[in-house]
Amino acid sequence: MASRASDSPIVTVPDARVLDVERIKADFPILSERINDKRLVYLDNAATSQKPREVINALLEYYRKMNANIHRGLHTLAERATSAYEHTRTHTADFIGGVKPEEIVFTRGTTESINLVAYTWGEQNIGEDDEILVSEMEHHANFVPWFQLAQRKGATIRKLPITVCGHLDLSDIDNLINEKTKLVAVSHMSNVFGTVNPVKDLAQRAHAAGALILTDGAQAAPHMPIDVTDLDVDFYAFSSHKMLGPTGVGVLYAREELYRDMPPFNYGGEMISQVGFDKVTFADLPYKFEGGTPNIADVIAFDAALSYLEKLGMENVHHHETEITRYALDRLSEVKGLEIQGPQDTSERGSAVSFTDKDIHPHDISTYLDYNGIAIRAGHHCAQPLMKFLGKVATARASFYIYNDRADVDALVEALIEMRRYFGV
Amino acid sequence: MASRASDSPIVTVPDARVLDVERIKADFPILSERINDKRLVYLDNAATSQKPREVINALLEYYRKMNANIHRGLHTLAERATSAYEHTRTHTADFIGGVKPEEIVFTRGTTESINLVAYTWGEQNIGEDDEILVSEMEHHANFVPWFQLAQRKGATIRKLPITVCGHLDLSDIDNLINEKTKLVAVSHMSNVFGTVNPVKDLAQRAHAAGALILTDGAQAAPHMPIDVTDLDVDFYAFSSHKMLGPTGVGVLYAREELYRDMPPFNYGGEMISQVGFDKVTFADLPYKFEGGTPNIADVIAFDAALSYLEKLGMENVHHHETEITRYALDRLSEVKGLEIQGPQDTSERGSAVSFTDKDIHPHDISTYLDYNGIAIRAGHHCAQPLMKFLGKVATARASFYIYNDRADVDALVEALIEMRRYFGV
Amino acid sequence: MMPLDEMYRDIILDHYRSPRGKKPIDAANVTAEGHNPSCGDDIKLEVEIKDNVLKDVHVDCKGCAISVASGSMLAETVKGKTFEEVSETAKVIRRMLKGEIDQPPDNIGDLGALAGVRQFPVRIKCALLAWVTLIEGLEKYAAEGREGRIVVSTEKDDEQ
Amino acid sequence: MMPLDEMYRDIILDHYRSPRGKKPIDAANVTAEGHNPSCGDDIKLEVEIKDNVLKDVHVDCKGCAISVASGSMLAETVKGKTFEEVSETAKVIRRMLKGEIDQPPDNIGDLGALAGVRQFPVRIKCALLAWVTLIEGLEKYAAEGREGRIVVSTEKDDEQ
Ligand SMILES: Cc1ncc(COP(=O)(O)O)c(C=O)c1O
Ligand SMILES: Cc1ncc(COP(=O)(O)O)c(C=O)c1O
Repeated sequence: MASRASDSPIVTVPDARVLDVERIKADFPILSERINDKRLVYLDNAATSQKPREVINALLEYYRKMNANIHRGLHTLAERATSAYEHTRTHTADFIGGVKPEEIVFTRGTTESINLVAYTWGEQNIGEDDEILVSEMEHHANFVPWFQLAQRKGATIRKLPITVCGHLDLSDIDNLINEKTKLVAVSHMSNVFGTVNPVKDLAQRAHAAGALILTDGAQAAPHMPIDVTDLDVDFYAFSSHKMLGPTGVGVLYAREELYRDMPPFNYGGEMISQVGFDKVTFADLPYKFEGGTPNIADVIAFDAALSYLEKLGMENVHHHETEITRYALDRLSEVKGLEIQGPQDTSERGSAVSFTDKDIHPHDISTYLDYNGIAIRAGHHCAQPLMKFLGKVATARASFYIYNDRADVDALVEALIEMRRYFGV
Repeated sequence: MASRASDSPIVTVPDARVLDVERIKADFPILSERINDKRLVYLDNAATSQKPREVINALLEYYRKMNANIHRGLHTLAERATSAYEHTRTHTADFIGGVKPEEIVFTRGTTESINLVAYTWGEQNIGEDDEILVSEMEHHANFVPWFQLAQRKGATIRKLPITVCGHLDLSDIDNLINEKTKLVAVSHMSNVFGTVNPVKDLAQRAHAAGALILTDGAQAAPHMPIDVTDLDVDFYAFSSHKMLGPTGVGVLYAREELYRDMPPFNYGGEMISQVGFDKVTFADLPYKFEGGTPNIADVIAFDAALSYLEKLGMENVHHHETEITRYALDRLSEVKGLEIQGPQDTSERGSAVSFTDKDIHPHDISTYLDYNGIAIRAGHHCAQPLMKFLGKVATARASFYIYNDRADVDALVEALIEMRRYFGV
Repeated sequence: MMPLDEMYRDIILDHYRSPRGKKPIDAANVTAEGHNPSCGDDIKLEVEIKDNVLKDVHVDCKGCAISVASGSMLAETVKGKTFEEVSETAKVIRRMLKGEIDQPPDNIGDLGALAGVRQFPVRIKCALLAWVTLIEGLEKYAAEGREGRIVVSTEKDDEQ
Repeated sequence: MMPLDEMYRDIILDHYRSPRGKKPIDAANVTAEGHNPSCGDDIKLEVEIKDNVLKDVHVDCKGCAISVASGSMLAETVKGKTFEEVSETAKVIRRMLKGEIDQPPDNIGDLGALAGVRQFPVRIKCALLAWVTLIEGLEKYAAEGREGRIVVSTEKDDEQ
């Protein structure tokens, strides 16, 4: 394990783009845990990331110094909590390209963010015969809400197909996005293939056809610079827990005009203006969408996660992951019997690497690796349509983040080779 | 401030029912904060409670030793997190009277719990001409979802009125609950009056008329023993953050048969069985209602909050609060110009005490008290219909919990007397 | 002076106890209602405006000392002023409350007493309520350019 | 033996590599499909049941070594047994996997090899999938008391 690092992670001096992974590792207490008496090699980052000391301390600090319900209180604690909570909103707005704070709504996660849009904008704008174009590589979070909405409304789900190389198949896109299309739902980065999709291009096509575009940024926001204005998307959703932040916090960005016209989602305290048995009116943006006591502590600690990433620099984070992914793809291709999914070119992909062994089931791979301290994921990755396309019930997936280095990849590769000996294949 | 306490809070030996408040105080780090250079007297517990060291440490422990996404993972961390998360579910089921674990669904808070019922059971079961009976003392969380549902469906909201003493007015209850009634929505304890409502009686009446009853337990669950089976309610909702637990966790209890027939709420990962472009099927209870990554860390830390309360004993908690409320009502009645809301008899009420000063606005009361280190709440308390009934725009509210003692009440009363001198009234 | 005294100056408490502008007016052509959802403050303003000049104002505020005093001072100040002058005053008050101006400027008279509120961030919106409501009402009146009663409801939590 | 070896015994790996019961049967009157939503394991069982006796079984399982081996052992074990005998075996396996029985009982033969799974809690449902599916199918068949193909789909995450 890395030695205890000084204050804050920084990039090394010689090449400003290279992360000092040794120091970063030391910022994450869990990385000194031992698993089955081995050092923890955590490669399940696409499921959730680990948290640096700064984020854990922010939680402590909140509960020790300012815990109070927000917005409603006039006392000192309530004021501290409210201002920290709203500070995170502004910070988040800056993090995704400098949008307006009131365009940021806090939810529980990407899933709730997308459901919010389906229940509000969707209920209001999707009708019979309308079409929603959903890619075949979507996580269930960006598939099932649209499938159900379409069922309720008598609308049609169209499939934006994928290729064997793990790209969107855009050959028929001019037909797929047409005058009936009301929404294009596509992920910024696939959680199975790692593919980075051409969101900006799709946004243009959607808008040209009079449709909106919702982008699932759960896998992109943690790993690369995001500018939703440049991407020109209408909705963008992501989760704190995949980007160093606490569980229980999600973000929904939407353009202000859209928010204005959308009805509220959860009704209750904080989101109203006036309430009576005869009439109810709602609060202004963004409060209209944050009914009830929000997840105050975790939103406030999410701020520390954003700061940590900014200190590293999202460009550098992206650069680091490109490097490590390149190395992983190279080394994994040496392992006999392995089939690797997704694009080979690291300029087209992020750090989630799915693979299968022709003889050994992903669950057995996962159990074997875990026995060696290596945490990966095995299963359908909440992307059953994609699995069906691949003709597989499951894959194994290793996904990398800022605290992973070549030694982690080496550990993975060596264990996979060892595994084949173990199972006698 | 209390001196540093030993390990765990316990009840003193001579009278097992009396809480050792001195030791309890020492378990709450925030209570040693100084506010405007005064000791913090925290009397805003109905808004949110403070958290004992055990709960804060549970968060630390989670992020340091087991952070992982749950249910989907086969590795050691995922297994630890999953089993801790499910352990909290079982614990919660026990805490409210020993129901089945699958009858417990985790949400963000009471507000989301009630909205979940409105969006699922409500959408499916409320039709034109149906009636929903809502009490006039409800928090907006148990009012606005029904108001909006009724608007969508053409159903009718009937008002269960209240009396000047802060009770439900049951004189016309036989008319109000009738064959058209589909749901009775009532709080177990009022967050303004403190009144404990006759939920069991109302449940019987509702069931006799073929209606269901949803009880908002946000103010009751933290303060007294709860047995939802004995109460015979169909739905029961409450929030972790008001009962020593972290923000961002709520609970919905519903009878299993009801859950079975209800459609899901948030669609996405974890809540599905099979997903394809042609068909989607859903997971079993309770997972069907927990789409997406839940608030894992906070659910797990909520377990420590339940344990803390159980160590004290909910009977003892209730007894302590009855005592302190009795003392507060007595002492506040000495203050000239004060009007106190809600029942006077502590056998009919909990520890939320609302009051107004005939000369000084609640906001000014709150600011003045805060300047003296005393945190109370001032406003409409998310209960505008109740405020309208009282003919007030706001009240001040002091609400007590396990770490409050007579010295806290004395500080409040003395400051209120001082305040009248300050404002020259 | 301790901060509490700086907010609750005598002049504020005086306006609070006997608010100005209580007398209803007949010829109002702008009616603006403001509401502060997080505190429950309610204000109703009636203005008679003619040739761009505020002839008369009636203020009815249910709220705390700060919002009532602020509304009362508004009633005292705006009468006889033009729309532009009133807008300017509102801007100055906002900047003063946000701490962008160090000293309260001389030309706003009693209103300078509101400066002490800036040490109580959550109360700033109480001090602004009357002004936000008035300006919204006047702007809407100006934009729609017609006589008659106009009702606006402002729910902005401006200072959150 | 280290825990990993206790789970992946030779006997398990043998069943995994050459699963029994692959041959389709014609006279099936119970078809039961099981699915493990969190892992993606899929199993399809076809059973010919006559006079309460399981005459023949066909197992088609797409899943991990444990679920495939468990299905394969099921195919080997249940043929010729009564409904009650099979239910009893299923119960014994469940208790063994939950650690309620210390030693695997003698009378379940190869199935005892599944005992090592109990040290891997998340894999217990893999070992149970075939059995849960079979029992649900048989119970439904018994309850509805009629001939013909019955399809049940079990999604129980029994061990969570
Ligand atoms: C009676 C009552 N119901 C519902 C709520 C809403 O709870 P939450 O904000 O945690 O969703 C509260 C607290 O604010 C309450 O006091
Ligand atoms: C691409 C993608 N979308 C959506 C989600 C759902 O995110 P959450 O579970 O945080 O709601 C995930 C992660 O599981 C994901 O990888």
